[in-house]
Amino acid sequence: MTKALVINNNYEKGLIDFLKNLLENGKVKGVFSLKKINKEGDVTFSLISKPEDLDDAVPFYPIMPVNAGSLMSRFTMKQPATESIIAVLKPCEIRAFVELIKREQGSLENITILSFTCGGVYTHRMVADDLITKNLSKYWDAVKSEKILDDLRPACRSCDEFIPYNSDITVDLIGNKDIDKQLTMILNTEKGGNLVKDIKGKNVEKNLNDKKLENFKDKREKEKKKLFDEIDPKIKGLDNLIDTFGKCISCHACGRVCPICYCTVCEFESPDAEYKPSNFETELNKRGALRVPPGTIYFHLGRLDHIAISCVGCGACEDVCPVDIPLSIIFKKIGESVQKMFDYVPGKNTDEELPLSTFEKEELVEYEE
Amino acid sequence: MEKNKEYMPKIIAFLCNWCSYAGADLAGTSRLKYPPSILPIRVMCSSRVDPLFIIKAYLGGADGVLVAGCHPGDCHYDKGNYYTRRRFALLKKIFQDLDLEEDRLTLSWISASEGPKYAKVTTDFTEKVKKMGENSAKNKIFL
Amino acid sequence: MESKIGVYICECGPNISEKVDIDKVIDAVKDLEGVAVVERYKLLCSEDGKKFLVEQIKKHGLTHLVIAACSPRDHEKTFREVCENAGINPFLFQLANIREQCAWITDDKDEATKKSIRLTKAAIRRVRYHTSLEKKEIEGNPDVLVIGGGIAGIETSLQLASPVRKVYLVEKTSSLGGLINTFEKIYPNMELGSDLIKQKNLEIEKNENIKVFTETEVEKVVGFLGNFEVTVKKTSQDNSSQDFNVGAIVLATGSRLFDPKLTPQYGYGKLDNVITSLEFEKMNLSGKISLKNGKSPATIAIINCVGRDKKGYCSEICCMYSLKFIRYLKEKISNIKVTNFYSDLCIPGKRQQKFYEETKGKNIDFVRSKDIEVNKKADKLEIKYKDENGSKKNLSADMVILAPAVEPTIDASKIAEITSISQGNGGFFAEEHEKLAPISTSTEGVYIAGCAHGPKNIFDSITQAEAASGKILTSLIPGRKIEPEIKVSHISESLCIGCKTCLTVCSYGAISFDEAKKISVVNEVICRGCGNCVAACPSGAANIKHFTFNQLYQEIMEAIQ
Amino acid sequence: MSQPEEKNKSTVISVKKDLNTAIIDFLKEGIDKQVFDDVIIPMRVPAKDSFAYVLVRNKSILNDGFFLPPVMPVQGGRMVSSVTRLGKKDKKTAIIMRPCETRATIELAKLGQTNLDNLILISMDCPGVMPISDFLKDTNKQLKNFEDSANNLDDKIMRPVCQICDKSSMISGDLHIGTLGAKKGSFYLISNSEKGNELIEKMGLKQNENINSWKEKVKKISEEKKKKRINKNKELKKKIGGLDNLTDAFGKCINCHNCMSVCPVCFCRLCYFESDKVKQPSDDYLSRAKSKGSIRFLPDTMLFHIGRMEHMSLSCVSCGACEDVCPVDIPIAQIFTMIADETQGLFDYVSGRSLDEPIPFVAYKEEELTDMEDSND
Repeated sequence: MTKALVINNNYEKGLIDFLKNLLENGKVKGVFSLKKINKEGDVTFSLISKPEDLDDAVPFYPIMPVNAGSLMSRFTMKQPATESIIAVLKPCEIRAFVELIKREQGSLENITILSFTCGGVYTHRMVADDLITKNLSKYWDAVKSEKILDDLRPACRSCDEFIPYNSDITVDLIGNKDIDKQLTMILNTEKGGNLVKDIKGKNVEKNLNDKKLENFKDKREKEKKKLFDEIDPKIKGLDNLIDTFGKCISCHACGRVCPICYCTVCEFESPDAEYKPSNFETELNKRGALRVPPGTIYFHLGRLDHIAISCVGCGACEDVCPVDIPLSIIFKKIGESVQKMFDYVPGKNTDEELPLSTFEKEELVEYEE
Repeated sequence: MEKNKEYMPKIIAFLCNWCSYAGADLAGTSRLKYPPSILPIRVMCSSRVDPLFIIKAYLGGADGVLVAGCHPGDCHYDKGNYYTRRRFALLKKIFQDLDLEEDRLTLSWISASEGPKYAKVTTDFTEKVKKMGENSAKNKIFL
Repeated sequence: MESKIGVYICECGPNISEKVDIDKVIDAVKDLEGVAVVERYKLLCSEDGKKFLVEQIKKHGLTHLVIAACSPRDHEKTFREVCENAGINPFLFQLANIREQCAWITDDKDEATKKSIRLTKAAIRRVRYHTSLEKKEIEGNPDVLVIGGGIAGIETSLQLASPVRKVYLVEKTSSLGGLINTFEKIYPNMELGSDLIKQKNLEIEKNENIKVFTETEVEKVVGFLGNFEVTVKKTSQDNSSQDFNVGAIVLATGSRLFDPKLTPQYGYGKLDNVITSLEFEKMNLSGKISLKNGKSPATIAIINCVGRDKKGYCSEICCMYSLKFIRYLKEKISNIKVTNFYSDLCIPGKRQQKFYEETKGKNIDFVRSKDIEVNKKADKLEIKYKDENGSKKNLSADMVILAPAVEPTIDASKIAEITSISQGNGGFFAEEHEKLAPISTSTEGVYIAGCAHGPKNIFDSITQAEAASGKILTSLIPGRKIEPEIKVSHISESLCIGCKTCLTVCSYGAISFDEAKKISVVNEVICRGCGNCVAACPSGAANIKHFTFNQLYQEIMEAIQ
Repeated sequence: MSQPEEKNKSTVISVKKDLNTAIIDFLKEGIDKQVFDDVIIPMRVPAKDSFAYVLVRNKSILNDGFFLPPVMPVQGGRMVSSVTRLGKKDKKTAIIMRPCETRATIELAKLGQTNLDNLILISMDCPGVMPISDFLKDTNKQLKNFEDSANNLDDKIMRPVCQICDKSSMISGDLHIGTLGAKKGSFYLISNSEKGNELIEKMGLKQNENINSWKEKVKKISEEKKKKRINKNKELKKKIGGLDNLTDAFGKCINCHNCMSVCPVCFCRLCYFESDKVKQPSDDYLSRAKSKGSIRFLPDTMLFHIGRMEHMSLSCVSCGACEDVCPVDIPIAQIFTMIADETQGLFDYVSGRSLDEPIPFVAYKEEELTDMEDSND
């Protein structure tokens, strides 16, 4: 059993009050959370220092404008947080942040992570069409009753890593019928425990509801299998791959929003990737014709090679794809496959080495001739 | 293509300077016979082989790609080939998962004294690739 | 400037000309972009050939040179020198290997010619993207770091130290001498071990060019032959560390004994009076060979080859020191009965046989045996074994001395890691070549001496120490310049995002991190040019000279065209 | 609005089957007569769910050419840059692109990103394109819709920025396929350069045909669109004018910078707004949050968009690529069109109109813009 604090208040209101309290008492100097930023109700990730500004915070709002792992990286890459900060992050955002930290792109110093069992998020399409608010009650009903909604992003519908790793405080949401009246915060670490010390509420020993979460996981896994099975014929063999990626417009938006794609300049946009006039000659003599700009399949295969090992399946790529290529499922499928090969779960452990930065002397002999 | 002549695959072979390229030289000086399908690309260490080169070669129409280096533990640069193996395995897995004729990619450790092994590996790989036929990627336009 | 590439195809006597249709090759490449001239020649590596090339380069005002001939491992250097003599940068040259790769591998002239054309075209394409590289020269540091203060380390230090060559001798324990400190006498002449060590210690002390560090370990080594930066750290007191620069390193870290507890059948660690050979040496040196109860033993069994099967090699020296033990015992305990169990008696060399003959005698049994088990029986030890014929036998003894296999010291893997060399059989440092380069390692400038290389007696250890010294004396002549690798990595400041991936995979510590700029930086003097960091870098910020992404890419694409 | 000079040649080409086939046949003939060696033309991708530019040497592949796709997956300027940035095309190449793509190509030539040697830029009367997301909903049906709309000169289904395009027949390349005002069963081929003249000559086509009917029709349409454009710009300005409104307009922005990455004239390898210069230490972000109460994170969304206006609006060709890819439907092309009209107007500059006009950034007149100076001076 883990220590937990139960506050008799609505999950969202309760959390906002809690965060306010932290700011008011100076326990933290900043809160990272989703927040409404204008009268239209547009929501973005925000850094909040004034308690009153938390009134517009919507920490559990079911959208992911950007994977906030990359935002936390941006915040801490030049300098670790100098004052105490709390960040409300989704499980895949924490995992992305951890993967970035392993690549020296950020630091957990002075940062407390608050997360939750995540029910998934809606698409940018629905954000653009202003459909989120209308769907909120349906969304929370589904979370309470461990249901999977059809209109969530495919990456979320098929996500079985909805319980956060490395969170100091985890809010119990999925399968918790009482969230409208009760905010339950599981205190996973001492850091988390220290923050809630003077907070009014009931101190209990409690775990997440394993049975309900398992039930939920089953459903998610089934959905994942379904989506994986559906994607399979679309990506098997070069011809199918060309069909699937044929409509790609080479905007590289997938890479741009991918939290694991952290390079200053993507190798596929670097001078090395450019074709010289003689390269076009070579290709034309060989093929008779060539799509231009060239390198569509090369880009996606190359990106798979670069990031699949660390792909956290957040789905940001698919969400921004202007031509609806089912990137998130493709990357998740290949990602899980190569991760399994190295027994690696990206973002699970901060001290686990990146598989390509280390080796075992005796391994992978089946790949040798 | 001339009549009655077998199709000769084109295989890009990344050979590390210290072991595998030397092994290839030995195969040559020993006058061992193996198919002229192998197109050697000399690198100082197999760990120089960026997986992107392999992707490029495959999409460019190479019928096979061989990566060869010193045996594990014998790397001229100490540990390079261990990284090579991981990178290669990762890419090969991706090729497996995408049904991209992963058999066109192979990894082998060939030392400077293993001329015969070099001849055998290249002969066997050529045979395997021949059976697979030409790499259709070389005719694709929408890559 | 427009490139003018000269392409020269070597007939290599009949070697290439008979197997490759050179005229076809000429036809296939003469109109390629940038090609100014294509010629064939009978033997380009000959003096005449080299002269011909220089004349051609000058006559046609060539900017680049492509030669289709033999393996670059044979003559790349030769033709680079030709370039230099003709006034073009030696790196604006590429050698297409149409001999080992084409002429010699097939009897099908047509296919050999086709492949020659591909390789020559690829070389022409590649050379167009070559850039000039400048040679670097630095003064080689003649000083030497010797790791390990046993007899091999001591001997190396004494051989090398001179007014123009400082030696840093690093020993992790508090005194020099190593295992010999525990030996009363040394076979085969049975001189006193203490005499040898005393004398050597004195020589070391007297030599002002040897700086001895005791209770010190090597923490870090980066660099190459002529220029290693070394950090050592005190294991006692304040853990203070010290940096210095040397030109070569000798690893003389010695050996230790296999732990007989891993072979429980011998009862070591469980039964009294079962001891290891080293424990026996110490007991003997202390002056009194006695049982646990203080009494003198009357019957002793020496069991050889302990752990040999587990380790997979013969430790070479145990048979001989077992004979020495018998000498000790016969000298010190009258009427002692010794049984020596062995599986193969290993007494090679010109003096050993005589030593063996002199040791044999009354009350000394040599038993070829296997499946040995030691148990307690009453107040004695009972040794069960099978003899040469496979019959089960018993023997009772007061004391059992085990001769366990010799293995590298516990820190061998750390030292291997630090100096970027590999460990071979049994974890001993691997030599570059077991016959041709037995004391060199895969890192140029790092040599092995003594038991760190494998089990050795004192004679062989000293021989190796002298050999290592010889290597260093001929390669590190004070004042002579050395040329660091030219084809090194380079990291673009504007592209690097500072993820340290390159730094993690570099075996040589050649990449450091600029904390202010948050980017990785290659130390070009230390980089060995393997290119590992380049393949590891996801954003293409790292590149390696002469094996750039573009050069290789162009070569590949032309080869499969 | 530029019109071809009198010395340039024009011809009429008859259409036997359909316009697309006529154009393909014309291109094939060009290869046969060695007027050019290669062609770049849009084609349907193998899955038939979109279009892509293909560089073609093999004539039989040319049969799949589709000169007027309903969408603009990759802006042609970007495409040409990918082919010629590192040097002129080895062989002569004819390129079929929309006018705004041709203009981007020319604009990029001024910036060293395209090399026009050996290229023959051929544009056409453009009916606009559909938003790519609309097209993808049902590609076959939408293609039909597009063709009907194009034939009827009806732009309702086209992207908003196409609906107000007054340069949809602007000739800035070498040749132009004029369908407006052409007799049924024919189209005009109008030259705009020496290269264009040479092509018409070499192809053995009749020269100096009368194109007045095309000119009149184009003039009429562009004047109508111009009016519409001015009105729309005014409406938009009212809506998004003022910092608060502008900020709200970008409220949903997720900082993906995809508008920038597909923009043909945003050619930098590394955008300033993604460079190290905009990455701050955590202290800096936190102190900004403290002084304002809270900041959106990433901050500087407006810096990016306004900065981009400063960087590229002079070269903006209003092609609409940015709006097509915005994941949250910000009317970014409309906003940038409004700004570009203002900034280009300031210098009487039309992006990509002619290679001879320098980008105002790199030129100045001694007497100009005095109304922008402090009047007390």
